[in-house]
Amino acid sequence: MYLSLQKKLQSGENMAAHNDGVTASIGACKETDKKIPSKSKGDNEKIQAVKESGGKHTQKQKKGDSKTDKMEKQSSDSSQQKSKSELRRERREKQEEQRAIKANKKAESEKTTKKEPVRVPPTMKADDAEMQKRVAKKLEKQQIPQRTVVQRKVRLFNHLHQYERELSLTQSVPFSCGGIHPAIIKLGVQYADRIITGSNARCIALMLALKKIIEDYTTPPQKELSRDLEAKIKPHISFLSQCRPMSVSMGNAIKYLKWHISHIPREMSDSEAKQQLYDCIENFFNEKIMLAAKAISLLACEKIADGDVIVVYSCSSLIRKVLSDALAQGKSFRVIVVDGRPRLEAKEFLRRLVKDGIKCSYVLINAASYVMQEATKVLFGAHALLANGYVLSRVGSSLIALIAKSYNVPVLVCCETYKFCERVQTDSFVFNELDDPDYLVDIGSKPAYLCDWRDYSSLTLLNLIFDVTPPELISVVITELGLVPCTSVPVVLRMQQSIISEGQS
Amino acid sequence: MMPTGEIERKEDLDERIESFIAELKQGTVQGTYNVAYRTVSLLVRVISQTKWNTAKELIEIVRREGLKMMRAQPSETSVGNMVRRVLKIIREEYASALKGNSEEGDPQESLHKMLLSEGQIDDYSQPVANLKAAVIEAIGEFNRELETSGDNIAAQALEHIHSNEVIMTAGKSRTVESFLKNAARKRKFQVIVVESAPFYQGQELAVSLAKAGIETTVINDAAVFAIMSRVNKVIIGTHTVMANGGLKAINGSHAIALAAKHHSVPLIVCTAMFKLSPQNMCSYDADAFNKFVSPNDVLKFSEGEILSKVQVFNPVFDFVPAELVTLYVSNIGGNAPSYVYRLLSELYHPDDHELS
Amino acid sequence: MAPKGKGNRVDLKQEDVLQAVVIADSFNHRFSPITERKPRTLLPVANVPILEYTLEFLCAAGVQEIFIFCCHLGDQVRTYIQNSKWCNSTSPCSVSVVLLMEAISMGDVLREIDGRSLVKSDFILVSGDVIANIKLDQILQEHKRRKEKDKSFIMTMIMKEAPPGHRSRCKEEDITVAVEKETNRVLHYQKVGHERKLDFPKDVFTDHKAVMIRYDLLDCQVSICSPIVPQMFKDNFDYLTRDDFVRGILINDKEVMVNTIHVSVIDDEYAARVSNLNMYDAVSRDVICRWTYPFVPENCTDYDCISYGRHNVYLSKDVTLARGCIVEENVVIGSRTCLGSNTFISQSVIGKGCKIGENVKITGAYIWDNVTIEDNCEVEMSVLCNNVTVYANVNIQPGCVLSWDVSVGPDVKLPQRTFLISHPLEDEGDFRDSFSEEEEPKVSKPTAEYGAKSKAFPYQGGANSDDEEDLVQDMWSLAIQSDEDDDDISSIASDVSADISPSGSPPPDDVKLFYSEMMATMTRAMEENHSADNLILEINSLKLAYDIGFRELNMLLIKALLDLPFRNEAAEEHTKIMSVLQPVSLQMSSSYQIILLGMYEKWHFV
Amino acid sequence: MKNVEDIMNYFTKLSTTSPEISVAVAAIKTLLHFLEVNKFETLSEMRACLKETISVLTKTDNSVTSISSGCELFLRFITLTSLDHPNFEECQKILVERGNLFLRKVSMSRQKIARSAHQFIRDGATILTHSRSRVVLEVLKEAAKAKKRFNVYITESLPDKSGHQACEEMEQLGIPTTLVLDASVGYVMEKVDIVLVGAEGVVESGGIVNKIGTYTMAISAKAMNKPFYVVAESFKFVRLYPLNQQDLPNQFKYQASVLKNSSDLSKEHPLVDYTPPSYITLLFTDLGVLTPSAVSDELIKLYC
Repeated sequence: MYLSLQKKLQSGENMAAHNDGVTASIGACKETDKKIPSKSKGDNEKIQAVKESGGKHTQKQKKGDSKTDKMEKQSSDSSQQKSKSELRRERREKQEEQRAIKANKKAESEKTTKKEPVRVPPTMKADDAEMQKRVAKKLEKQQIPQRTVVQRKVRLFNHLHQYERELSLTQSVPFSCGGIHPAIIKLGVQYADRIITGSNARCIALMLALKKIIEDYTTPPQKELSRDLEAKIKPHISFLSQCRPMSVSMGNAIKYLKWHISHIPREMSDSEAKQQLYDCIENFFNEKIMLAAKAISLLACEKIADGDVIVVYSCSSLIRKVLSDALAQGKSFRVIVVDGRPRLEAKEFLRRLVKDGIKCSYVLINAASYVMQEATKVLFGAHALLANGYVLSRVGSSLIALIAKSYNVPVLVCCETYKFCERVQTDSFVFNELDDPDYLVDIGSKPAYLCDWRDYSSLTLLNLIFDVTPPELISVVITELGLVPCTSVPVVLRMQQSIISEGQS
Repeated sequence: MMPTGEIERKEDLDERIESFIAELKQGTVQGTYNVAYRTVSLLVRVISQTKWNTAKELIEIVRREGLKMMRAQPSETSVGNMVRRVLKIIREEYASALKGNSEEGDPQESLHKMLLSEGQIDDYSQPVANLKAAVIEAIGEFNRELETSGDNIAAQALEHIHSNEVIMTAGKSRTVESFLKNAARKRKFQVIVVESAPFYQGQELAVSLAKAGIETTVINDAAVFAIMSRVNKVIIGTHTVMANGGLKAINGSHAIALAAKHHSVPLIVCTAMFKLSPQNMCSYDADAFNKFVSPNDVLKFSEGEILSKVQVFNPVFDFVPAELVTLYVSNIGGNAPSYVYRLLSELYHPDDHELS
Repeated sequence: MAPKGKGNRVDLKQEDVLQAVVIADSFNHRFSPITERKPRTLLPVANVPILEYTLEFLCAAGVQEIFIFCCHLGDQVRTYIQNSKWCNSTSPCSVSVVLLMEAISMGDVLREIDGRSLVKSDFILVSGDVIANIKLDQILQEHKRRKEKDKSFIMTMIMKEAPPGHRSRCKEEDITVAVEKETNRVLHYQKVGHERKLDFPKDVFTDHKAVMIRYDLLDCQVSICSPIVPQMFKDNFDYLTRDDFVRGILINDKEVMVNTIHVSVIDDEYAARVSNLNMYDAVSRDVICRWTYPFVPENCTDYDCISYGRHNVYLSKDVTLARGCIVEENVVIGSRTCLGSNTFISQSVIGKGCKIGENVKITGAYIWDNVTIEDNCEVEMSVLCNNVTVYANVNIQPGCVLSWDVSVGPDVKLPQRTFLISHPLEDEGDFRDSFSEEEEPKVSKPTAEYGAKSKAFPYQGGANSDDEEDLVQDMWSLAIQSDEDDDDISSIASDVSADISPSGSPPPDDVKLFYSEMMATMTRAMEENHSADNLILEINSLKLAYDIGFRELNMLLIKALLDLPFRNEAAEEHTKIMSVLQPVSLQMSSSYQIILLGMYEKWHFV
Repeated sequence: MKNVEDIMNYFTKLSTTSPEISVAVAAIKTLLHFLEVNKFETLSEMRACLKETISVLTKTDNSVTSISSGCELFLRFITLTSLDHPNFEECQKILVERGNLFLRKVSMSRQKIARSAHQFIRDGATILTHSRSRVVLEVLKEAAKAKKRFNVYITESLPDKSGHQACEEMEQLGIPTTLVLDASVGYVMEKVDIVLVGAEGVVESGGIVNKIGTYTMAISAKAMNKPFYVVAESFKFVRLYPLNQQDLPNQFKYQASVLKNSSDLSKEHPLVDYTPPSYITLLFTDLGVLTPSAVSDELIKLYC
């Protein structure tokens, strides 16, 4: 990453962009008043990523671009040949932040400034009023309802969105044909109500929904599918991220799809194009998720020995596959399912494991250190692997890893490579997602102590969703590419990207 | 043949003890303080209501009754502590009555003594005038110490909490509660309370702190590690302090202590002296270390089939090794865990460490 | 004897002494041949007599005076109580045993109670084989409150929530109850048994609003009765069991004296009845897994202290485990028991003073006191009563019961569900055959077949039992297959791919046409504000034109209604749509209308 | 018997006839004997004689650590009990009998330790121990008597291979024991539940001086969060505060003979190493179960 940065610094015309990047990132650092150097690094990586994704869909005939820096430059100046619609939209957004832009800027610099809000994703700048206004405007324009922000925020997480629970998101969805596709609406609701959870499931659901959109899409006259379709998809995505912030897996999936859309040749007919897109969705689904899962479970099973006592935390479809495969291979082992309040996903997980005929014990996370001393391995899935080797996963995973470490029990993380991402993060504050605090209130049959917590002005409830586990607590990451230490995530990323670019050229 | 009055009193006493035992078994006695307090008051009754002539007999009686109570719920160590403490008081009073001088001298074994081969008194058989009165009086003093211990600890709050700190605590310990509230009267700070499922005392504490106007945030147990990086101090209560400086504290404390260590956040334990136990329980699997209650809180009984296939555990306590503890704040001041052994030697007589 | 335990439990003291009646006899022979030697209430669960649990439970619930009624082998119960802690001066509540040799049903007992007028106020009626840790006090208060409200209220039944397929649900105790939602009043009570069909009197639904029919309840034979209950038993002699009584009350409901019974459903606490062997198994497991806390082995038995270890292993202090013997999980081992090396034990209870040899494999077995098992035996899911001897190389298959003093082996294999007794069966099969657990061919086998040194005779119960198979099946809880739908990725995917529109498959062409037409008409109707009946006419004509069946019409109408708002802009239009379309829907069959409105509402609040 | 031979003979006789008593005790016995048989006029004279006797004893090829600790203690004992009695005869007599009393106490100490220590051994535990220590054996014996089923890894502990002997002794006690290489400590550590070692001397810091290899074991135990327990009688407390290995006096590290006739010590193998207190979880002594810091406390009480 550093290397690429250096290159960028040399590459003249990107200078401006880069500087903006730094300033922005520092701006972002203000709210989490720490680790400016590391963060800014992270942000730059983000810039790079974003520019690429931007670059990708703006250029057409330049095959095999992606992250190689040479391509970078070409991508940036490739914004001349842009469809009118594209330009118009840009200009509108440009006006919104007029003061931010010097009067005489070249197209690419405009482009970069246009990307400015995205550098530090707005989801992480909830405390920046101006930014929020911008986002709001954008949403309005796309006719996307906005969620009401909780009136009492958790101080530590002011920079993140904290929403009220709403009985219906879609209430305010306008019923115009131009609006959101019903499939997406449904999906959005399912996300918001946590009917669909788990990054795999969410990603798959998203792909299917997008497929539906593509099905129902017809290119308007004198427009190009490659441009217009993408424009069509944009509001849907932002709607979904309104319902629930996007998971890394979804982000990657969308990136992937967009890339393919933007690479559909002009002359290709709709039906062909659609078919092609279906295929690539299929591929993504099969290769990145299904096959990957197979490969991972193969690798993981080798690591499961007879007589093992395996501690698993929370709920992961991947881990389930691994365990049931191991059982199918005739391995004899025992599983201790550790669960965390308030959602108790692992209860469902437990049911499935029992159904698969695996011998299980079940405890809450408080008792983890009691059961850990009989454990021989810890196994959990990840929400994402960050470029600095930290593992973003369900909140509590880090605690389990820590306890495991203290009893020197090896910790194995299973994660498909499509969940790797360039973001870096060293604590659970910078980026995270806040769940509805009211879930903490319900404590089963007991009289709820917190039922009227809103009456006490000095009382706040915090219901985190993710946390990051530092690499030193994790023995190995099992990916479809093999067993890797989590410090070598960037390597994998780089490799993947090169593969992609080969694949597409 | 005892006079009927004797019998009456005896029965009444036995009844009280029995019912206390029953309550211990059903775990209806809330909080270690109450357990300790009731034990002491029962022992006072034992001393006053039973018939004995010499200190030796008395010690025997107290030990016997004490054992009964201790057996009822071995995990309630404070019962045992109190019994030992009372025994110690008896010995002291006896010694002072005998020697005339108040202090019996350090009863602990020591090389020094071995060399000088001067044994401390070990026959308690001589009859001593008005020993009963003396003992009861001494115990009364001790009782006062018990009652005030909480406040004494709270009084030290300001030495440990400074303004704008972020403090994490777990469970609901009366000591910690008053400690924090006391500090809040002078200083402004933020408290993060771990709810500590499945008993949720944490939530209870949070509400009471919020009522006291302390800025409180409730987190679930899983989020401990995530939040720890922003915490300046972890202040927890405990159930027992082991002889080796280890802790027996509410379920989940070990994880918290580890997280604190990992982020090198100091871990301060508020404990009254009566929680010090001469026992050396150094693992979860030691008998009578932990208490396991009905798994119903973890997994509802109505969950159905899976129950028959799944083992569910619901331990109440957690063991925190001494090396994770930074400081003990007791009613006689702050101590490092490595110093616990000394405190013990002051509290209990070595012969009483093993009562059975 | 005056009730003890003044001073200490003032808190629990009501205006008068709280009494409980324990029926220490089940009046059936579920447990024979075992119960021929010892009454059921004294059979050990996790090495503690069942009665002990019952008493502990009552005493913990603040009961101060307990009457134990027993007939079959009642003297044993009496002697047991006399030598137990319940009779020494320190016992917190007074326990008195009443022998009723002639009683043949619970009804008799209650009549007796009435005769002696033992109960003064509300009392707790418990059967002697209940194991529970219910906190009765708030239920009692509720009971009292209710009583103040209506005088006719006479009884609270306590039931436990346990969904079908739950381990501790036993077949013949299966019940359905109909309760009034807010008052929890019982309207109908019926044993399901094995008939597939249940019928409820109509008035259950007509007379009361909001009735719940619950099949997820476990009647744990604990009930709080007002003093009139015994009298009522006296009044009508046909009441044999409590169920008769309940049914009687419910039937009498419509007559002059209206008595009401309420149910209070417990969720947190545990309660179950050892009503037969499979319940015995289930309850034992629950006790070992600590569901009955605080009444768990190391708490119940005083003075021989038990240590609780990982995986629910309870070892008495003076147990001898040879090296290399594995005690896996959910095991209770009584004092003075010795286990040989390489012996494997799991899911079992082993009594006091047993001798287990080497290389023995014991799973899911209940082995009582002073049992000897020699080397290389295998015992699976069986009950071995006191003083049983199993010589070397015996394999005991699931479901066997070896009654008192039986000895088998060496070198034999007992087939599944063999029931053995130590003495040839003398004929006093009075009413055993009508109840007893097992069906064996009535041919008496030569004792030699149980091994050279054996002292065992087959026990022949009458062949009645309705569906023995699954009884024995879950008697030893073999292979319970959990069948709940789980939605893993694939299913999610599928349900995502399902469209939001109600019709899954694309309808045939003319239907499509019709639909678009209808859509057009409706939109037009709305824009130009046609009156509803015009619209109806138009739609009807369309219907005829395309000859659309009524069902499709309704379906399409609904679809249209749902789609309509998409097609026009402002949100406040639905009300209008509704207003216009209400009549339309009226014109449909009521059921469809309901669906339509329902869906409309639902969709509105998605 | 002023002369050196007699002393040596008596000492060697002791350690040969009754191998179960530890060297320190033997030393003390010798000194006491020495007191009994000899006549002194003044205290100072007696001291002087004792001093030289001690120096003689330390010349023997036994572990100097324990000998010196024992003697140290004895001297202290004399100073403490040196009562200004008119005629010195009396005084000496008293000394002797007090001394015997002390010895009696000492002889009981091992059982005492065993009783307090075996509660730390759980049923089914795996124990790693180092070299051969009589006290450790005692503890294990006690545990085995309490029907605890545990198994032991023991290092052969070069150079004198004392591990082999210990291994046999334990096998005789019916404790399943595995002999492992000194170098394989790290390897077995993950299988081990607790580490249990004896000590030749317990120093003022609360650390211990013990057979070479103990330090390694302590470090790897620390690395894997395994409890590291030390078993030592209180007469092994030495008045010494080593900072590190190098700071440990040479006569502790090398046998007297070696010291005498080796030219370059750096070529020689040291026999003991010093384990700092930070690696020690607890010490089981006849004064009770102590934390390292409690040890220094004891010594302070004794010598200051």
